[in-house]
Amino acid sequence: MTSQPTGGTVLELRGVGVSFGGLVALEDVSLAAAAGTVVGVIGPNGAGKTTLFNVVCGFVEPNAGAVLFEGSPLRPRPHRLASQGIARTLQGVGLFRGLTVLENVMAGATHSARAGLVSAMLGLPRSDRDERRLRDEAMTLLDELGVAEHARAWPDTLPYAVGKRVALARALVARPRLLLLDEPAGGLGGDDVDELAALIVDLPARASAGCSVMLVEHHMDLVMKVCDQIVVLDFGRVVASGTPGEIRDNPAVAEAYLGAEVQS
Amino acid sequence: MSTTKPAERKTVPVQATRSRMSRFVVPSPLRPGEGSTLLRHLLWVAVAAVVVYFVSYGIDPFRNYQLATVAAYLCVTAGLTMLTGLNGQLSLGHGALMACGAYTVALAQNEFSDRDLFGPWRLPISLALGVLVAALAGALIGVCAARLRGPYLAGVTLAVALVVPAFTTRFADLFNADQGLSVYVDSPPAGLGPYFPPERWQAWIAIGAAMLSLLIVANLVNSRFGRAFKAVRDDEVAAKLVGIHVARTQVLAFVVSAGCAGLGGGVLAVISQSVSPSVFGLTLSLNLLLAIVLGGLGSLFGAAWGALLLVLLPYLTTEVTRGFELSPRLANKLEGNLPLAIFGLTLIIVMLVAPGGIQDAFRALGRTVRRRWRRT
Amino acid sequence: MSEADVLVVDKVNAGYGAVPVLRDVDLTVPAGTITAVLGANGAGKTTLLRTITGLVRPSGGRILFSGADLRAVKVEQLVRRGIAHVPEGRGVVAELTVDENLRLGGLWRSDKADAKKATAEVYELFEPLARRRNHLGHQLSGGERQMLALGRALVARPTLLLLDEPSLGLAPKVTAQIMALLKQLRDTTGLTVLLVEQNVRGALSIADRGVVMSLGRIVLSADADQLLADDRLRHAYLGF
Amino acid sequence: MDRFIFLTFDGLSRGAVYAAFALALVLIWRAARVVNFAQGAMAVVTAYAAYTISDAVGSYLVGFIVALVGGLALGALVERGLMRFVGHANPLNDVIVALGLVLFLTAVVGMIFGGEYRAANQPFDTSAIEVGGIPLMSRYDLFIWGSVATMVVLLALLFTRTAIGLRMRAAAFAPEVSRLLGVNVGRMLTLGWALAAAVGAVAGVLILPTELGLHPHAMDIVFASSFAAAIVGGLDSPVGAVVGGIIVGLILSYVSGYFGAALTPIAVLVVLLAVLLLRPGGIFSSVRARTV
Amino acid sequence: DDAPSTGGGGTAAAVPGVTDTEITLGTHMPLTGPAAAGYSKIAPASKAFFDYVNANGGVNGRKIKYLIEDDGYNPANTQTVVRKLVLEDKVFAILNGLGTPTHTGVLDFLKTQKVPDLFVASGSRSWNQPEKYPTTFGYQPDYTVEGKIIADYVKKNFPGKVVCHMGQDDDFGRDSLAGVEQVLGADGVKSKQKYVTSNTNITPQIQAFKAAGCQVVISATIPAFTALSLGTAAKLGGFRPQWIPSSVGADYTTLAGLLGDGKVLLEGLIAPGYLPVSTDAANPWIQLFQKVNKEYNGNAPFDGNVVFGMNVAYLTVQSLLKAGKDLTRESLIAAVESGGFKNAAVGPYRYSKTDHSGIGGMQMGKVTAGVQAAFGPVVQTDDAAGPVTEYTEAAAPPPANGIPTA
Ligand SMILES: Nc1ncnc2c1ncn2[C@@H]1O[C@H](COP(=O)(O)OP(=O)(O)OP(=O)(O)O)[C@@H](O)[C@H]1O
Ligand SMILES: Nc1ncnc2c1ncn2[C@@H]1O[C@H](COP(=O)(O)OP(=O)(O)OP(=O)(O)O)[C@@H](O)[C@H]1O
Ligand SMILES: CC(C)C[C@H](N)C(=O)O
Ligand SMILES: [Mg+2]
Ligand SMILES: [Mg+2]
Repeated sequence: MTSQPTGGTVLELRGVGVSFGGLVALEDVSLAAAAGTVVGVIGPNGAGKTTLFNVVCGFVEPNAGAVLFEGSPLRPRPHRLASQGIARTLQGVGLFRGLTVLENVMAGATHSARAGLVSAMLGLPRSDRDERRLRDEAMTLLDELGVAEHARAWPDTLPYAVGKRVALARALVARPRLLLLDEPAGGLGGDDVDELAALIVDLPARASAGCSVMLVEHHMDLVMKVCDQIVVLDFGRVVASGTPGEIRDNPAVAEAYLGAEVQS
Repeated sequence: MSTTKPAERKTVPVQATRSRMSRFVVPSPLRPGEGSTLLRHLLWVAVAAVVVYFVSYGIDPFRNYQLATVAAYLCVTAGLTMLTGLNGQLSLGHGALMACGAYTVALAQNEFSDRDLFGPWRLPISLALGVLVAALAGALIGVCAARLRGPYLAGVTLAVALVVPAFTTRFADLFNADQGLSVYVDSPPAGLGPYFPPERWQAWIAIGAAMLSLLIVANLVNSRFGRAFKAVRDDEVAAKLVGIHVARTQVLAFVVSAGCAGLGGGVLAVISQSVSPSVFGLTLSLNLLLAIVLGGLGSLFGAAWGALLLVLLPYLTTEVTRGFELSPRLANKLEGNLPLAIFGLTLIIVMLVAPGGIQDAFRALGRTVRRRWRRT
Repeated sequence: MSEADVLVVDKVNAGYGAVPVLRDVDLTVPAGTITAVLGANGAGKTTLLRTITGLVRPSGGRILFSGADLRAVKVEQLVRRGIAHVPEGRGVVAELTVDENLRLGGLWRSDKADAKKATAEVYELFEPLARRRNHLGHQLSGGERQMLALGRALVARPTLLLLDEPSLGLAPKVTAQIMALLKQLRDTTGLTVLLVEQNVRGALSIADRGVVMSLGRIVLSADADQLLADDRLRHAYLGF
Repeated sequence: MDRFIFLTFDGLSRGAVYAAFALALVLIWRAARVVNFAQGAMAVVTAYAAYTISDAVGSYLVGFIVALVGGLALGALVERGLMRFVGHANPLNDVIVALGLVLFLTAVVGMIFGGEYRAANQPFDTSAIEVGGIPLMSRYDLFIWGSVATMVVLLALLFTRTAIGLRMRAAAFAPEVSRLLGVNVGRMLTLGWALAAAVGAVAGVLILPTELGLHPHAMDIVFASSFAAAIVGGLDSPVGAVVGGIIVGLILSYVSGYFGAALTPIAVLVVLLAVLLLRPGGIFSSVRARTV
Repeated sequence: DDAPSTGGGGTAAAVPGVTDTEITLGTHMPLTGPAAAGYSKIAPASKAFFDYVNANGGVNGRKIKYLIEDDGYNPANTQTVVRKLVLEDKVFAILNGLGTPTHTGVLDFLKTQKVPDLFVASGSRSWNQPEKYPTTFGYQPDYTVEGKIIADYVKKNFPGKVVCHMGQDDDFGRDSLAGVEQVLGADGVKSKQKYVTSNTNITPQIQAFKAAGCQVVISATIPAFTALSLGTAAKLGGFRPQWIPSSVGADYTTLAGLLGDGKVLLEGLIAPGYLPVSTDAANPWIQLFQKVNKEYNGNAPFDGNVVFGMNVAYLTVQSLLKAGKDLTRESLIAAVESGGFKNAAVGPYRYSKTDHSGIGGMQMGKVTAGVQAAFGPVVQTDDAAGPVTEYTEAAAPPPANGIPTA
């Protein structure tokens, strides 16, 4: 069921266009992300990066084009995404305030929960077993990301970096084959960014939950370090795409996005 | 240049603060290595049942009636606190859902007794039907509610609360309009003896129903569905992304809490042996809301406090004012109004001093006491 | 502490409820300088800014602005005294339009013409905002909101600007632009800036001084050049 | 046809009444993000004050002014003395305190004035002007419409054109940011409550002559219908309150006229659902919020 | 502690609510809430009259203690307060509980507890079911009887006029209409309109009357809606039919208060009554009640509700006296069933073993120059097909000291 397509294209966008009222947010965007790679999407503010993610997730209905996931057309509906094999983190932290860290991560595994309504209402052993399994999976992941000690804490009390990791754990526990990260390094300090970079680079190769990654980020160090391929958006259009090296040397990108004095 | 020693850098920089904080963190309902949810909750129920059994022998019939009323409300507040507290959906129309249960029970009881059907199972079957009908109505409202938020949901459910009299008038042949129906209720089983007060029997029925409702809500809250309820309340976008169908979850919460309301309404019909539309008006719906917020929103203990308050507060305010000797002129003006004023004032004061409700206040008190205890 | 110190934080302690966060924080900010406040997540940087503007009540210590104790000043009075605070996390009023948000920044000012001019400057600076004048705050992208929050503070023409991670979510080019602007404002108008940043290098490149916080204390305070130049210090305190 | 025309005009004049009161609800929602369940009870209090004084003085105008000023004062008092201290452990606390206030105010009014209905006099002739034998609107109805229109225009101007309006809106949405921008949030809240209560009080004295009369519960039903009207129109929009008021007024009139008064609550529910399922934020709701 | 909670009677010592020195009675009334207007004055008036009797020696040496519970006209509250009165306060009897929906809910309870349930304040026919509810008794003429009496009057005095009916959309309106149609025939009523108390816009209904050309409108309306009907009609191009409201909504003092300046509209209003009109200062009963009102009721505004409450108390004292010194619940019920009471009521009480309905006769009254006064004969009828006949027995004045005798 979760056979890992090797080598193929995990996500493909064909001529996607989005407009809000009169405002064109995306125009004829086509791109392909190879399985087992990390693809970065960069571009000026308001270029349409988040909107691109929203199209893939079904939060925004494109008015043109198609989205293909693992070769077949995707009619994205946000709540079906997880079971289709796509997970996403949000800008900021986006944890459920009223759930503990552990519960947050367990919630991430919702689509693999099997206990039915009746067994849940009656508190039958079937439901308990299911819960125990989810809890174990969640604990394992928290442990892998080094935040297991916070399992019983409330999200509001977490240091920011820990919160971001928990959010990542919540996305990973669903065992996605494609992970969309929206500004994962936003607000993180230097060390934390490095650790995050290491983590992301590892994701495609991970034994337990190997997946392809697509990320939007303004933190150029991170992008350059982790991405196999980079797509640059400006005014809703793809203006460049290539390896980190190619992008860095692309004068148009430097002009529109990086600015005169390139931050390394 | 100042020269403090550089702090050790770790992923978790504020370790000291953190661990102190985590002491206040209420343990997640899922403790590692615990046993069966059902057994644990059944144990609670059994303890409560035994306590109530003895209590019901120790008090007079009127107190038993009050106990039964509390239990009937508890059926409803348990479901409502789940809906409003845990799932974030405000309902001002649960009185109407209680009416669904109550009228179904009334019609079923009368019909069954006319035809002499089902023997000792008559009441459970009627109540089950009441739950079913209320749950169906809840599903209908829930489907609409799932699209609405905040005051818009409040407005629609308020409108729901107001349609009960219209329905009973429109279908007067069935529901007998304002006058309502009387409900056939079997007398207590002969085995309990000839002088067994019916109020005590009613209290048992009501407590049984309340325990059932609490058991189911508690189980549900502790399951993945409970997690989904809270997730939807906290962040709909994130909830969708983890694979929760937001609308369906909201409808589910509505249906379950409507079922609880149906049960409560049915029990109320049984203990008062009558149903009429004005019982289930807006006042009742608002009172239910008062109960769960005053008790402590989102907590089943809070729901219990709330149900208790709903019965005791009006009673006590009246008793208190009864103590005053008033001249006839003053009595004409104050009688009735004085208890209401005190009731209103009490609500306000409780909300001001315990914004998290009674349960929360007790929890805070418990913490303080424990801290003091440790210190000495 | 000298005449020229526009802001003095003196032995300030603060926290949330029973949880202490700031412990005996001492900080002086000379007028017309940029001070970068650095430190890991959770070190208390945001709390420091919030304490200065009175959003968090200090449990001890003094905060002096141009010699006056800020603890006696109401939050809503600060902007009139020349203090602007851009809070963490895009403090945009999401239900108001871009234009209204900017107007809000200049509301307190009596010089309406200048407020208009300042608004125009902001639109010039952040060109994406100019295209979205009548869009509601919540329609904006993350970076656009950040621009709006910053722009709104600039409309107020403050003398002391407290910025909490202004580069968060902004494209590198815009970040550089903002840093350059801060520098320019300091040089031309004598603006004083207290800048909390994760983008350490960017911040230090324009700052006069760098202050490093850890566990709610200020553990290092040095000239920015020195911090950038001294590898040992940088490694120990800033981790790069 | 005659009946239809008559019912339409009847609905319009009732609509004015709901619009007037819905305006107060919209105002408080915009200023403080609460649905003020105590609005009706507060309007009753000011109405008693207004009628007592206008009876004593013998001038309608004086009563009107008393209501207006009393509303301002009562609104400010409720905010300063009560709502300000309500904790926000959850968003329902406001509602519960408002409900407590309703009980308290009605009880106190009942103690002072008794539960009897009192006649509410009006300044104008209430006889309907007849056109072709069909009674259409009375001069008093026109007076109500005029007052409502004036209030809508003034409020719209206040909110969209003035700095105070901008401050009030900002304070309601983002109190902390507003304070940093120099907005005195506390004062804005007080002002919002005072204005809303004043509008409610004026609506109250306008409405009462068309109702059963003045008694402690005189505004209960009006509150429910007006709440529906405000929701239909969209709680954020003064114009929405008027349109919502008209819709609810017309529905009530047509349904009572053609199908019987008992069915009106069902009709209101149906209309609410019909409108809100299409536009979950009311007819005049603004753009849907971007959530991601 | 397994003793029965019921106090079904037996020896005098075991009678709940009765001691050698005291009789405890209880009632449920809307003292607060939308329905309280007017009705909240009834129970205090009764209490005042009891106090008057108590001050004059009580009933067979026992003082009457009257416990008034507020139910806000909400049947759920009625359930609670009546149980409290019976189970906790151990009242001897429930007296004059007000309202059809409220009181209907407690009938079964009162029956199982065998509590005398006297003189329910509502004109529903439910109270008159001696087989089903042997302890419950009505008081005022039921709405069907009243409808018949009004219709009979209309038939005789407004022949050929277009008659219409306005009714509250519950059994008040329904029973009234049934009575009217009983006399006038189903097609004798041209337009039938209904209103609900939760919708104060009755313009559509009044317009329908106008369109139908109604000349006489019989209405089963509570006072607020009587006033509203008159006011609304006047606004619709001076539509002035002859209004004949039920006695429930026809008290002049109340209506005049509701209409304010518009009270001129009451001129010519005709309505039946079963008690003397409160403004009829010449009536010796009114004089008595006014005196009691002044001395024991804080001189509350004197209207029909006060008269109603006082006369209920009077009737209660009569019943208690009749039940004798050896007061039990059975003896009280037997006393009421023995019937033959005479007091302020203009018509006869119909109480017997087989009839638990109350007053059977009414007299028309009319407002002239701002004074409501009774006129014409007292008539009586039943709630079935029986004819409307004249009741000829002359009214008796109260005893000189105002204290009832058996
Ligand atoms: N729901 C919406 N309604 C109106 N405009 C929108 C909406 N969503 C996005 N936009 C506009 O579309 C453009 C693209 O937005 P998007 O959030 O995709 O940008 P982004 O590339 O993620 O920018 P950033 O880097 O600042 O986060 C922006 O100009 C934004 O204002
Ligand atoms: N509202 C709050 N309630 C309780 N604790 C808080 C609150 N806000 C912050 N804290 C805690 O105070 C400490 C300092 O937080 P602060 O936000 O000031 O750090 P920071 O240096 O700004 O971090 P970051 O770089 O993540 O923004 C942290 O441990 C945090 O968890
Ligand atoms: C209170 C009564 C006199 C009238 C009322 N409509 C009822 O039947 O309940
Ligand atoms: Mg974005
Ligand atoms: Mg911070």
